[in-house]
Amino acid sequence: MDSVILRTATRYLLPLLLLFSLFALLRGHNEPGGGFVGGLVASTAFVLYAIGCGVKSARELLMISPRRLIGVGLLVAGISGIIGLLASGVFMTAQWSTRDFPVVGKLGTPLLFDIGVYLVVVGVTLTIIFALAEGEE
Amino acid sequence: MNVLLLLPILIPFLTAVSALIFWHNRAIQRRLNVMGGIAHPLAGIALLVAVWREGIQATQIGNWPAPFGITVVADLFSAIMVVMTGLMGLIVAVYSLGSIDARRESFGYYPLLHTLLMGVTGAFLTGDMFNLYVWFEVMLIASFVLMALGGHRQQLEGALKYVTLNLMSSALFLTSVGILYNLAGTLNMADLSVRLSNGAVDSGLATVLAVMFMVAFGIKAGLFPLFFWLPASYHTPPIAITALFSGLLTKVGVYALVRIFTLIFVQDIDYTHTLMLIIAGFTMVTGVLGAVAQTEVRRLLSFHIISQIGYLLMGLGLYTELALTGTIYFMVHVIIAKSALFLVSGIVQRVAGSYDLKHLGGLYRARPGLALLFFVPAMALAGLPPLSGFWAKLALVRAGLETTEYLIVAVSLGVSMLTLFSMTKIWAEAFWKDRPDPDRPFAPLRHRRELVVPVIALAALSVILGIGAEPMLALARDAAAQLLNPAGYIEAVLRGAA
Amino acid sequence: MLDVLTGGLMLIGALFMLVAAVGLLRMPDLFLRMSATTKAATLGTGSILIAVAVYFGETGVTSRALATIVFLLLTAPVAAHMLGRAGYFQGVKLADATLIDELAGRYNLVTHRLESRDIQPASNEPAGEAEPS
Amino acid sequence: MRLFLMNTLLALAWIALTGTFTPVNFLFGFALGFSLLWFTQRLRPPTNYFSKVVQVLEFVLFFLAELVVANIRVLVVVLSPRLSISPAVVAIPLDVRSDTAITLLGNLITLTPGTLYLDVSHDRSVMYVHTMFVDDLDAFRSRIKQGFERRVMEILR
Amino acid sequence: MIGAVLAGFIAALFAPWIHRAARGWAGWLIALVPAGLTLYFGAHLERLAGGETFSAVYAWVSSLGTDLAFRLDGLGALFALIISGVGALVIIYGGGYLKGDPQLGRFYAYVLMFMGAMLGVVLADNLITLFVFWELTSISSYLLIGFYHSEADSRASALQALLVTGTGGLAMLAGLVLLGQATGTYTISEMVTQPQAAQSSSLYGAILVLVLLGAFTKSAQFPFHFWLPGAMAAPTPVSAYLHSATMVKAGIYLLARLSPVLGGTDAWQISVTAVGGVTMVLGAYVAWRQVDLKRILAYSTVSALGMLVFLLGIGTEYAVKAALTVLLAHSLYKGTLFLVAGALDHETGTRDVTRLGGLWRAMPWTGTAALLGAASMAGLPPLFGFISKEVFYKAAYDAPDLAGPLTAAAVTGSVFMVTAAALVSLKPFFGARLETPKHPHEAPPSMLLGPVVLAGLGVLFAFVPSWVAEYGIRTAVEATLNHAAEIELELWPGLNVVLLLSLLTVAAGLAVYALRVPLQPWADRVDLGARVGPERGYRVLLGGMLWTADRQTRILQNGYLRVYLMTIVLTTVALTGYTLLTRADIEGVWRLPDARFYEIVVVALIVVAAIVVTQVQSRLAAVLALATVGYGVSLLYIMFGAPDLAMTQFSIETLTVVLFVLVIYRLPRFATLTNRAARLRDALIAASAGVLMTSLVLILTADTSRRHVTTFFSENSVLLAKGRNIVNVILVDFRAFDTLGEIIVLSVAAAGVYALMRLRPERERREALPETRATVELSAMAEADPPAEPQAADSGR
Amino acid sequence: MMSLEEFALFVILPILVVAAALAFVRLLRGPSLPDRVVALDVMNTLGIGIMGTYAIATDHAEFLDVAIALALISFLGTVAFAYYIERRV
Amino acid sequence: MEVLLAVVIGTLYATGLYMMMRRSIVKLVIGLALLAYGSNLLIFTINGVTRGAPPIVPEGAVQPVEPFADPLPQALILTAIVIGFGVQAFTLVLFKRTYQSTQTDDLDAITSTEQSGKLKLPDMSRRGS
Ligand code: NA
Ligand code: NA
Repeated sequence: MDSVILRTATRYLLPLLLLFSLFALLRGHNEPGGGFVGGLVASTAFVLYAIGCGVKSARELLMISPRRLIGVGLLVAGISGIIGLLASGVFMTAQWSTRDFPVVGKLGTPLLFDIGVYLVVVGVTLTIIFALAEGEE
Repeated sequence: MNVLLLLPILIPFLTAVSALIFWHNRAIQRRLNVMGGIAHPLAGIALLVAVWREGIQATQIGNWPAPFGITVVADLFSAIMVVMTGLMGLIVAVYSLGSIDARRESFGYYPLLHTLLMGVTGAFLTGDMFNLYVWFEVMLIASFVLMALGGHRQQLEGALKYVTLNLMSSALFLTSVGILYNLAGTLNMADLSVRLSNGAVDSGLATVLAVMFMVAFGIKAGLFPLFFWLPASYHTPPIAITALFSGLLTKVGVYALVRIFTLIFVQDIDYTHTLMLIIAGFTMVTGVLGAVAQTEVRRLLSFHIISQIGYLLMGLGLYTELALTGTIYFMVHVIIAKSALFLVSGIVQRVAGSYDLKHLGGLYRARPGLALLFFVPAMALAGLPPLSGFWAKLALVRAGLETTEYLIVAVSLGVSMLTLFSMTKIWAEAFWKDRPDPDRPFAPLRHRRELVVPVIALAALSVILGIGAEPMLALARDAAAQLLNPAGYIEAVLRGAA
Repeated sequence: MLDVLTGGLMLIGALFMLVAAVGLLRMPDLFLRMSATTKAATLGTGSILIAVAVYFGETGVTSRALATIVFLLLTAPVAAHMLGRAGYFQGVKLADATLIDELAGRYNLVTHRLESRDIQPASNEPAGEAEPS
Repeated sequence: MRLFLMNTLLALAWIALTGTFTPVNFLFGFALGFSLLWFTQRLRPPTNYFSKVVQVLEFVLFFLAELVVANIRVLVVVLSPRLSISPAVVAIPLDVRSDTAITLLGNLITLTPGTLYLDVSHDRSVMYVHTMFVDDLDAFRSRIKQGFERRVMEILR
Repeated sequence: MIGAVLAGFIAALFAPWIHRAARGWAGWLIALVPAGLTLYFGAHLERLAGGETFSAVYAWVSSLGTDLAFRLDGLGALFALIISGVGALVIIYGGGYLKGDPQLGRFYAYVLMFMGAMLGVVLADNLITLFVFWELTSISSYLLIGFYHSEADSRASALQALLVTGTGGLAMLAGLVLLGQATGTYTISEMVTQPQAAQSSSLYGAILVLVLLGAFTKSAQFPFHFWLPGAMAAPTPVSAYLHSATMVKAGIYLLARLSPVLGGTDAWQISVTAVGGVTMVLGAYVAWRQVDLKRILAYSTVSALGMLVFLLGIGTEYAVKAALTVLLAHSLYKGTLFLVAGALDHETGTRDVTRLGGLWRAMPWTGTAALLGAASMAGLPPLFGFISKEVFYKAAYDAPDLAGPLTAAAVTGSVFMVTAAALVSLKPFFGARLETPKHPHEAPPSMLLGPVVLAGLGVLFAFVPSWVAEYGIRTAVEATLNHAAEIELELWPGLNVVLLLSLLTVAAGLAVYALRVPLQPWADRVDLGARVGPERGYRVLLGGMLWTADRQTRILQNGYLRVYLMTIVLTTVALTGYTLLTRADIEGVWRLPDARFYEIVVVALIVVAAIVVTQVQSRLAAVLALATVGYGVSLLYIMFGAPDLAMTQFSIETLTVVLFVLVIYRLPRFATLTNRAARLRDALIAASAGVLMTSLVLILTADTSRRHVTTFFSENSVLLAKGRNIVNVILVDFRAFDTLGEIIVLSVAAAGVYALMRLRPERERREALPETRATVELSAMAEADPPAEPQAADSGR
Repeated sequence: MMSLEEFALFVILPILVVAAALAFVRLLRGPSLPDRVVALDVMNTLGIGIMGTYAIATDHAEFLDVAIALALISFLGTVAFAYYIERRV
Repeated sequence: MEVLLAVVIGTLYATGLYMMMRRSIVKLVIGLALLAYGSNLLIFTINGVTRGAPPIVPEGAVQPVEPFADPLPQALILTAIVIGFGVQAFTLVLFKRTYQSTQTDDLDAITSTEQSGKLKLPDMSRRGS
């Protein structure tokens, strides 16, 4: 689609959306948000970009294939659980840092898990939408 | 012990994830498939041994005490089902190596296969109602994709119905779980058992809810009159997938029924379990008549799945130790026999070019080995002694006669006759009859090792399970005893709780 | 005092949004409807968000409210533009009162490219079937 | 240098979003911003922020005033028993060419009195605007060009 | 003893291999197994006669009360000897009969398997074990009847036999289980010691009926006899072995075995005697009117089986003695005659008696055996058949009740048996020489051994009646009756009524033989069996079942998704609704809403939007209305304290809209396809479900004091799980396992979408429709070239 | 005298939901698809306002976060709709 | 309030099921979506609606202020929504592909996997408009 202002707006919106998505992800443990919404906002950014500038550009921007992103996300989530298993003998037992960090609070495996969720959601949404958009040539 | 409970879930998970990451490399995926396929049943067996030796095993995910966190728990019944899942997984994983085309392999067949196994295993091991819903969904979505994978028209048409009707079931399941939480204030199955038995919950409403669950799981299990999705779809995907589905999916529905109707909803047995017997009878009869009416092997076998679900439900409806023993043993038996039959029919199709009895024939003379591989599980399915199906049938019949439920016994015996009839129909048409088109030669069987070894293994299991029925029956009896006396389960789960 | 400010901002916002909705209902064609709503809705939402900022008086809330306003200012016109284009291609009728349509006939219906001068005599006919209402 | 500025701005935006002004949070925001900039580096056309601050502020005030006026006007029209409107779609020749300028202009037009940016021609020589009230087409054109395009050109120069 | 039973099965495993290795000698070699068994059982006779029994118990499926319990007593030994002895002869015979047949190896295997199963039946001391072997005989029989599997007739006959005996078998299974329940044991030898346990049980009637069903079907009793003539589709040695000498006698064995437990009652005597009597007369009557040698023999077998049942029904000590004597005699002469028939068929190419004549010269040995066998069958002295006929008549004549009619029935049956015997022996070998399809020669030695030995035994036994009585019959009778008995057999009992009856029988039988041609049309008129007979009943039942199956499946599995949905909805509503009305307390549920204005508006918006969705004609408008519903629901979440939920719902909603738009803009627009009545019907059904759910909600919200686990979450969210947003803490920590499953679902869904979009069947990809291809996609505008995707390599495996 | 929270609940919210209802009427009436999408867009914007108001009414700033998410994401919905309306023509 | 919500829930179930029982593929999938809303809202409603009190612990506190909404049903619904989304996305694409493959969106015409051709429903008509 040949729309100057969509394309331009998208370029400015993209960082903003990504920033917000990370914000939602990191803060989710304490306020509304979390990996799922964060991931959706992040994918929104890329989908908008795909509509404005084409799927190919969006794929290039993303750099990693969305499908691989799914695998990585699942692995991250799985590892967060396995860390608990190794550390305490029970799967998914949370392991926490001893000190606080801003926004996030304490760092721990639940956050890692949420990051996994985030990555999966981005990967899933983009896999689906890109596949649909690229349609059936 | 913890690890033993989780390994059967984590192994297929890690297999699937690794395969997903190596999406582009079929060779690695095939290797992962075999490795995961072998590791899964081994983990299951380790778990079964642990449960057998040390009693019911339970662990709390995230170390949150029950009933607040999610419990993973294995009693003998769960552990048996986990072993069966692993076994079927391995069998199908190997069979797939020789029967799934390269294109499906490139599009995530192996990750999907192992995700399905993960979902099924999760469903067998979870001790939490909502978590059960989640695993059901994992299993369902994987099955949706597997069913549609390849995109052939028949597959899509079948999948359309399969998906829609299963989603109905999911919606009802979800609704029921929500109501359950409302009624009992907890989702932990052991805790639910306690709270429903100590009068904390209105028993009338609990019965209403029990019926809703019966319908929800009934759809998944393929009960009358809710089974439509099954004959509409099971014959459409590649046979390895059909075999896996037939072996596992409806059984998860039955598992769930057995679980909740022994552990949780036992406050109005006269009503709920009688209802179940009625449904069981209709399920058996309509299923087997459906099978009788078919001329396509896969469809015929699919209808049989329904019929056999009726037997499984019969044991639950009778609700005695012997009856549940029968159900558990029947489950193990039918998973093996039915999958074997599907896999054999896949070989038949590869050799003779069709699944349709009208176009088949002459295999008895030309491929006697194949005939034997069909005949053994077919007769097992028909309940011919001393194969596995007979003992299953005998246990149920005895249980039925002991509880003076003569009608259901009569029905079950009649249905077993019709089962025999339809098995001999395949035998007579595909094997005995001359080939209708003698000019078309039989094709040589390629990938013989991958295809035949799994079938031989299943047929052998069926024979072993029949002639050497006692160990499995004893195990099933102990499992049934655990089911009928949930105190042990409750104790194992809530042990750590206040 | 702050309460009055908050309340006033909310009220203004709500009223503008109501106006936007009324405009949406009353205006005779798509473009006029959008014309009415983009502004009123943006301003209305903006006031309410400022009211939120004032009410809570926290840095975090204020900055988020402002960020949202900026975002709305950035996106509302884009959305209107997109819908307007779509309307043109769909052959949405302009209100009878419309004096002139200088855009008519300047979209290439195949490439969807917009020209700076007329490329075809006909006013814009939809290329395909229109969605029945 | 420009990147550093952007990065700092993003770090500040992060602080604003989170509402926690601590050095650690700033560093964290900076790190986040850095990765985002690195991530999005191929998108950015050159702009010059620093010298424009004053113009921008002036512009913002102008715009807010327009926004309020516009809304009141719309309010009046919408609520009047008879819709006293005289709409038109007007082609306006453009002098600005850059994406940013066109976008800014378009957004401004849409958000202000009775006007709606519709599209810009492929060769960027003509912008099409819908307006609710028009008596004199040329006057309208020049108002757009003088009121909006000029200011946009100024701040983006 | 288990070795004796298993020997057959083990030998069966190796038989095809031996056949391949030993070629023409395989039959002789393999026959060593049954021959050895014959010796083995024979070696026990002495001690059995001395009153010993031999038993062995091996634990098997103890959970179901089934042990491999075997017991060799007189009754078992009599059967076991017949089974192994005839088995050996039949295997040797089969080697000649099926010489050159590629399936000969399988034949040996099946026959050996059958023999093992049959030995299992007669030696088992456990009811369930007995049943296991019983069913194995059925399935061996199925495989053997269908031996000539290319013929549709063979297949149909095999199925018929299987269905009839199988159904009876299943009834019997139920009967045996009930019997076990009534007596508290499955061990036969224990059960026999306490006959009153079964007979005084309230289940006795059911047990009797069910067990008799099993026995009668297996032993081809009227009205289940029809499968047996059909079974003649099997190779003749099979007919001789299974369908004459052994398998069909399993029912007799069972009746004999259980007669102490179940017998002696009026119900037993009446039903068993009546069925046996009818079968005996009917079988013999039909027999002489056949033209196929094998069918004549088959019907005469039916008659003989009837005779046995008849005797066991009478149930006196003498009748039991008679039954076992007849049984032995029948096995010898009928085995002979079947093997002779096979030899005739083999040598001449036909079994049609009307085409056989004057073969004595060509086949003298065969003819001799035939004559001896037939004479025995006709009950002529000095053959063992004569002795058995005498005791048979005497048993009927001495019956405690209704001796007259019983004797008349016995004589009537026997008359036709004489005719049949004449038909199979005199007609083929004497009279004018008729042309046959093949030029006849004497049968090879392998095929002569069987008939000659069996016929010879028929002669031999007649001359050592007391030896047979002592070592064969007496121990068997004692075992049957479970008490000591005195048994005497004599070749010449002296002139008495019975002998007169015998003479009369032979004369009448031969008269019918002589007059058979003129009698035939007259006989045809009497013959109801062909028109309304049970075989017809079987066909009607089978056909009806198939019709029902087809009809039922067509109606249930009709292919219409909406009907499926409707059925499921109705089932749910009916079951839940009924339960709700009958089981739940629904007092105090209906109450007035306590709502705020804005809540009412939002609710109204959702309701209207949902209804709009169902009514709107435009698909995209429906999607928009659906989105409105979604946004409305999100607002409800906001209003009731669920920001995370609202956030998720909003985001999902938007994404769903995008997906809908991406997907459905190509689908055709809505059309109204169902008529008004159908829409109304569906609306009512749907509304009933809606009402149900509404009622449930009202009932369940009447009391909301049931939170139980929540407190834990709110108390520990911050302290232990270190997060303030409890919902999120639940999602990533307390119940993270759910979330793990959730992201797996998402991942799989994505993989599925990807595969659906990219993986197409070859044909479809080539035939992609022009309009499909022409559609502009997102990527089109970005001049997209297809992104790097895995090569969907079609290496075709 | 009404508190600010009550004012938000019983004055502002009703105005906003009524506005939403009006927008919904447009959604129903169309006539063109873009008209309906505009209506939905307005409803989204109203949703942001409602959430802001609700945040004040309940003194929970958390609802603002929902509003932000809605603003960010609903834009995508409108754009996608517009894009596909144009494409399918 | 529960009374009104009960009506909404009933409506969602009813309209969802009604849509599913139509003959159009698109209506089917829309019906599924409505059904999902219904079940989510049902769980939400029956487990106690609390006006405007999210289960979030205020900063510095250890426990949420009573009354607060029950967080567990919310978490459950959230999971269910997300799962539902995944499933729905797949379903949509599946249905689209089915349409492309069969060239019809009339579900009554999609019966080839079952031997049913001969059974005609009383309310079947040829395609209308
Ligand atoms: Na199954
Ligand atoms: Na299934």
